[in-house]
Amino acid sequence: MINTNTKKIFTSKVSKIEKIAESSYLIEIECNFPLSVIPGQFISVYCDGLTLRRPFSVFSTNENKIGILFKERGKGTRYIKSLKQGDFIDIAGPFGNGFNIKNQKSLLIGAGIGIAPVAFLKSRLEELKIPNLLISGFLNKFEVPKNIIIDKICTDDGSLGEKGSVLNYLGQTINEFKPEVIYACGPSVVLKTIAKTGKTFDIETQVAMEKVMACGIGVCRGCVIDIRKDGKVINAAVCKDGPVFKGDEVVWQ
Amino acid sequence: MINTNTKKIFTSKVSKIEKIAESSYLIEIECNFPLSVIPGQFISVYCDGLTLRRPFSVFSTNENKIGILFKERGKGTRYIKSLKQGDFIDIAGPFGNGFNIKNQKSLLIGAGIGIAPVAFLKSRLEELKIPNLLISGFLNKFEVPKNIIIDKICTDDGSLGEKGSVLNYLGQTINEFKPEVIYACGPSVVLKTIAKTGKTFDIETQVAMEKVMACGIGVCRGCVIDIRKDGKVINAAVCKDGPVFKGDEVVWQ
Amino acid sequence: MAVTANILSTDLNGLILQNPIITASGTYGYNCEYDDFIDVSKLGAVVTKAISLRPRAGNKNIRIMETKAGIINSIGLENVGIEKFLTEKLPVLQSKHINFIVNIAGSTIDEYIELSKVCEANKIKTIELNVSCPNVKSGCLEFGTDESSLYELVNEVRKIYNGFLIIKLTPNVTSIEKIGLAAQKAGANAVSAINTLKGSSIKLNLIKGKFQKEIISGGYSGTGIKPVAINAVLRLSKVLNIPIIGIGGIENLDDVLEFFAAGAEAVQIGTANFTHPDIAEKLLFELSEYIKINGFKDLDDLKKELRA
Amino acid sequence: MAVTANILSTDLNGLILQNPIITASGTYGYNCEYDDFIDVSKLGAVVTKAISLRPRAGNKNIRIMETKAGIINSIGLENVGIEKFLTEKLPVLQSKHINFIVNIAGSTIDEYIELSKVCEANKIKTIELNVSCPNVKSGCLEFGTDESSLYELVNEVRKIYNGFLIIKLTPNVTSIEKIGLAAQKAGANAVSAINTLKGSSIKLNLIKGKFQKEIISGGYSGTGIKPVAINAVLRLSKVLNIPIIGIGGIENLDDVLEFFAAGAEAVQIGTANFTHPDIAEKLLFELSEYIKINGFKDLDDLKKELRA
Ligand SMILES: Cc1cc2nc3c(=O)[nH]c(=O)nc-3n(C[C@H](O)[C@H](O)[C@H](O)COP(=O)(O)OP(=O)(O)OC[C@H]3O[C@@H](n4cnc5c(N)ncnc54)[C@H](O)[C@@H]3O)c2cc1C
Ligand SMILES: Cc1cc2nc3c(=O)[nH]c(=O)nc-3n(C[C@H](O)[C@H](O)[C@H](O)COP(=O)(O)OP(=O)(O)OC[C@H]3O[C@@H](n4cnc5c(N)ncnc54)[C@H](O)[C@@H]3O)c2cc1C
Ligand SMILES: Cc1cc2nc3c(=O)[nH]c(=O)nc-3n(C[C@H](O)[C@H](O)[C@H](O)COP(=O)(O)O)c2cc1C
Ligand SMILES: Cc1cc2nc3c(=O)[nH]c(=O)nc-3n(C[C@H](O)[C@H](O)[C@H](O)COP(=O)(O)O)c2cc1C
Ligand code: FES
Ligand code: FES
Repeated sequence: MINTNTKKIFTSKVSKIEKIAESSYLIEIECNFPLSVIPGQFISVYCDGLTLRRPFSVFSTNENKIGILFKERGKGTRYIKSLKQGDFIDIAGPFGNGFNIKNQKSLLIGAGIGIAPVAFLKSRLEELKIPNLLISGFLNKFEVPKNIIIDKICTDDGSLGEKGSVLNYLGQTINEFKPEVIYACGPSVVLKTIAKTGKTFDIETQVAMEKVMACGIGVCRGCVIDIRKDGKVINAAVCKDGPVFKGDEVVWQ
Repeated sequence: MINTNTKKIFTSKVSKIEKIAESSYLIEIECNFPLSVIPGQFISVYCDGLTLRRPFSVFSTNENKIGILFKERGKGTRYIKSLKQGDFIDIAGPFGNGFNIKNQKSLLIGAGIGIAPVAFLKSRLEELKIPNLLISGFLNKFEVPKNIIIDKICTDDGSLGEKGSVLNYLGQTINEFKPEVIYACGPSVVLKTIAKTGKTFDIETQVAMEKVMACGIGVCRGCVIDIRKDGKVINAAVCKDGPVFKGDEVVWQ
Repeated sequence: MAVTANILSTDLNGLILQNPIITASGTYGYNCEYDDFIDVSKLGAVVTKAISLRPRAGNKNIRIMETKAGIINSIGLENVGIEKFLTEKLPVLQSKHINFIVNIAGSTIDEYIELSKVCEANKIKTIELNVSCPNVKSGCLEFGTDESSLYELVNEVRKIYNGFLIIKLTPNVTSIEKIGLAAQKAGANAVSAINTLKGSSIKLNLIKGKFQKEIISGGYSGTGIKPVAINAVLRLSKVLNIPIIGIGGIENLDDVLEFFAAGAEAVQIGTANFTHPDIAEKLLFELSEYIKINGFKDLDDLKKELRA
Repeated sequence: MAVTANILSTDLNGLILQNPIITASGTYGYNCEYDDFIDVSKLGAVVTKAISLRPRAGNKNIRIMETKAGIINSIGLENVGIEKFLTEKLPVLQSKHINFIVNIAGSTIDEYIELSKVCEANKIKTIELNVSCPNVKSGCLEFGTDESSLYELVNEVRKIYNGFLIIKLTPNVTSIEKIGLAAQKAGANAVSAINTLKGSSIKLNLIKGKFQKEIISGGYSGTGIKPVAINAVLRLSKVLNIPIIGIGGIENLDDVLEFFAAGAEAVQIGTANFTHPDIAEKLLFELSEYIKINGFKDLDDLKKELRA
């Protein structure tokens, strides 16, 4: 599925920006054309004064609006946070390969702000009536975004849901829910464990990776990771060949 | 007269910002200590993201507030314009040598935004009960700042006051008002003519010069102009030795 | 049929471009990768990613880091190699009528010779030699940092290659004039300047008393290098007779005009393509509007006034 | 009486500074010009404006132009000359107990020798040689761009001057390592890096079909040169045994730490003094707080962790 508009860059209006958790925000942007996006794909935002655009997973699309969730980290996200309803924002995309949606019992895992693409995926699976379970981990209850349907929440400090990392509940959840495919997004260390666990249980894993990006379209070769394909280790661009990869193809550091 | 506070740099609150003419603004800043400034002295403003501070003549001081008038030109003045009441602003100063106030009949000339230091001087002369006349020239009526008492206004297009440049009325004004000293601020070409005219009429002129500044305190030698002193041409720093110079000492380009 | 004169037409001493806006090597892929954003065939030219004899996998470490005024890259010349370029990339360039310049990189003179032969045999009309590659023989010094190595290199390539030959100069030298003169003497048709500056950046993250460190050493590009690039073009234009293509930190039309004023005949846009993927076409449009609105006859007239 | 250990104490191979924050030549005047903003005597040291044998009036053209990531200056070494320095400036430094380093500049080796003699005679404990000055003899090449000229220069100065001798390296060279090694071999006690990059900028203003142009060519400084400076320090620290003082684009504590991580033992603040005239004292305070809050023993401990 690709953008039905011919150009993948446009300046659009912010239709909504709201705080959804501790230093996390939802921003919705108007798109004056229908935009079809696969969960796992991302858009990149021009942040005033910065050389590199900032990539964010698409969190929602509806009625010509596109939404992303972002956590405040540095200059770029502070800039986006400073925007107000009606302000203009320069976005490009959607880019990359999203999750390869299977008609199979699906376990979705989001760690921290990694919730964004899997929450989007969940809504797509619901539309497709594919049975699924979304489990998500956060530092504490303040980090848990509001208005997102999460089936099972873990917090490191136990202030909401189960206490501990999502990884602590991975084996148990697999045993109970018996997924046929696992989709995940979060820090690399978490994804690595998920990929290994998937392998142990012989379940396909799809992981959405992150890497600092320059071009976002595969030309600069700035965001490559090692991928094992047909027995050979090759470079794959997270922006173009990913960000979603099969967990067992990634050569984990 | 120097700043009675020990440090010449402080972050303070904007107490007022208002548009006073076409793309010209008055900004007033709170100073939590008494500040004595001589008209012609300037302060420098840190503008977010820019390497060089921007110098502005002091326009007013009252009750621990300092005011400047500025015309929007580039990034720096656009930044200052973006400030709102209650925002913080980083200012340093006052710097330089102001007008050397004489107890003599004074003609004050301000061209464009050059009105700022001479309007301030006028208020000081009024306090000192020194007879004075302020004549000021602008492009058109929209450029004339409101709420400033100007004795005679000229506009290039004649849309307010006399038609033409202040320079057109210089000889006439001198003949009628018979000043003993002339204080002026404005573009270099205007100041040059005023200095020459002063010489012709044998009247002392004091001109407030402008030059791109880096340090603002005489150390970088970035803002020097040629000055004739005791028959020799030497470098003078506009920021430290000026910005006010005697018109007949400046080696005009 | 009415013929509209192309006011942006750019004559680089024989190489005629439809306009002076070129996209720089390493920032634009091989052919039409930016088709999602602009009509690539409208550009003066696209310079391909540096192509080596054999495919290269590039560096393992951190490859991109942003700094306050640009980025540092350490891609390590990852590319598909000349063979794949010819079979997979070149046909697209041709079928889409994209004006292109092939940027080539070797680690020995022989490799450059081999690459030039292939380009000549495949009727590639314009090549740009990336000479910021370590010269394996001379103990890792780059070709572009030593007059005599550069002279030898260009001279050898010139013997084989009859097309338009551009040498891309590195700023990491004591005298860019000497290197430029060596290129000219050896038969280059034009120089492009500048390639990236040597730069490094270290990101520190203190976690429980220990620093997590990310270090990158590589090529510095973007707005922060523009003063160095303008300086290089000014200096080169005083000593060279061949045209100069200006590169370095161009982000807007003012920057383009600044390069023309310094003596550049055309410009290349690099890092700014990442920031604004449609910038090249935008500049094209703005330049043409600027000429019309301000009453210049054409680009040459504008350049003349800029240098008056 | 309780003795408080100075956690910022910095040992530059014999030269002990009370802390590693130094203000760079040309940006801080001669002595206490920044007293209006900070207590200058608290600094590790103040480097004076470059001082030449005779007073110099400097350049006539535009002297300062701002760019997106710094400034370009073409001051032309305007200074009061060594005599006036000794009679008017030195006594203030001494009476105010300001730690200082005298930056000297000549256009021939003889001038440097003469200046060094005067410094030695006047018991000036530390000098920094500005070697980015054109060497009149060698046809305008700068001393600092040629290993053998630099070796000769430093060697001659070393014979005469017994104090702490710092050589300030220019980045406008093909190999800063070679120049640094020449300085070390000739007896320098430390190097400081970097001086300004060569840069130019052109401001255009179109008025009635004609361009008003402001051109500056000079030294580029500020945040835009930091990647080049970090690169230089990293490279120098791999080959030198003498301490390196890092300079270039430092604006905040992160920048200072980055230079330490790259291998610098102390740092100089230049252009940032213009932006924030109280920055040097602020950095001093922040550095000391950083060490305490994060549980490091002292500056040396912090540096060790930064380089681990
Ligand atoms: C495919 C992809 C999808 C992402 N989706 C989301 C999301 O849905 N929500 C969210 O909050 N974050 C997401 N991120 C991370 C997000 O891009 C960074 O948080 C953001 O770029 C930080 O920018 P900053 O200027 O605020 O912080 P900075 O201080 O500049 O950087 C903080 C960290 O952010 C990362 N980062 C910085 N620049 C880039 C860049 N150009 N490209 C990629 N990473 C960068 C680096 O890890 C860096 O250390 C995603 C990243 C990728 C690659
Ligand atoms: C002593 C002095 C007093 C001044 N008083 C006033 C005043 O009261 N009101 C007012 O509106 N303007 C005043 N100016 C001019 C004011 O400093 C400039 O308009 C301002 O710096 C423009 O900054 P910018 O970023 O908006 O514009 P830019 O686009 O950066 O520059 C526009 C022009 O402003 C001037 N300028 C830019 N940077 C500096 C700098 N660091 N130092 C000096 N000039 C610079 C240059 O002429 C430049 O071409 C004064 C200047 C000086 C030197
Ligand atoms: C990611 C990246 C990759 C590059 N790869 C090449 C290359 O393969 N060959 C080359 O000659 N220059 C290469 N360059 C240099 C650019 O073509 C250009 O000379 C430089 O970036 C300066 O221009 P800019 O500031 O506009 O980016 C690369 C630059 C970047 C940022
Ligand atoms: C206005 C100005 C004047 C300078 N004068 C000198 C000088 O006289 N001697 C010298 O060795 N360096 C001089 N420098 C270079 C600085 O000391 C410093 O090496 C350079 O600016 C890089 O540091 P920065 O980026 O922190 O400014 C000067 C720099 C500036 C900006
Ligand atoms: S960001 Fe350029 S290849 Fe992925
Ligand atoms: S601005 Fe530095 S001397 Fe005037």
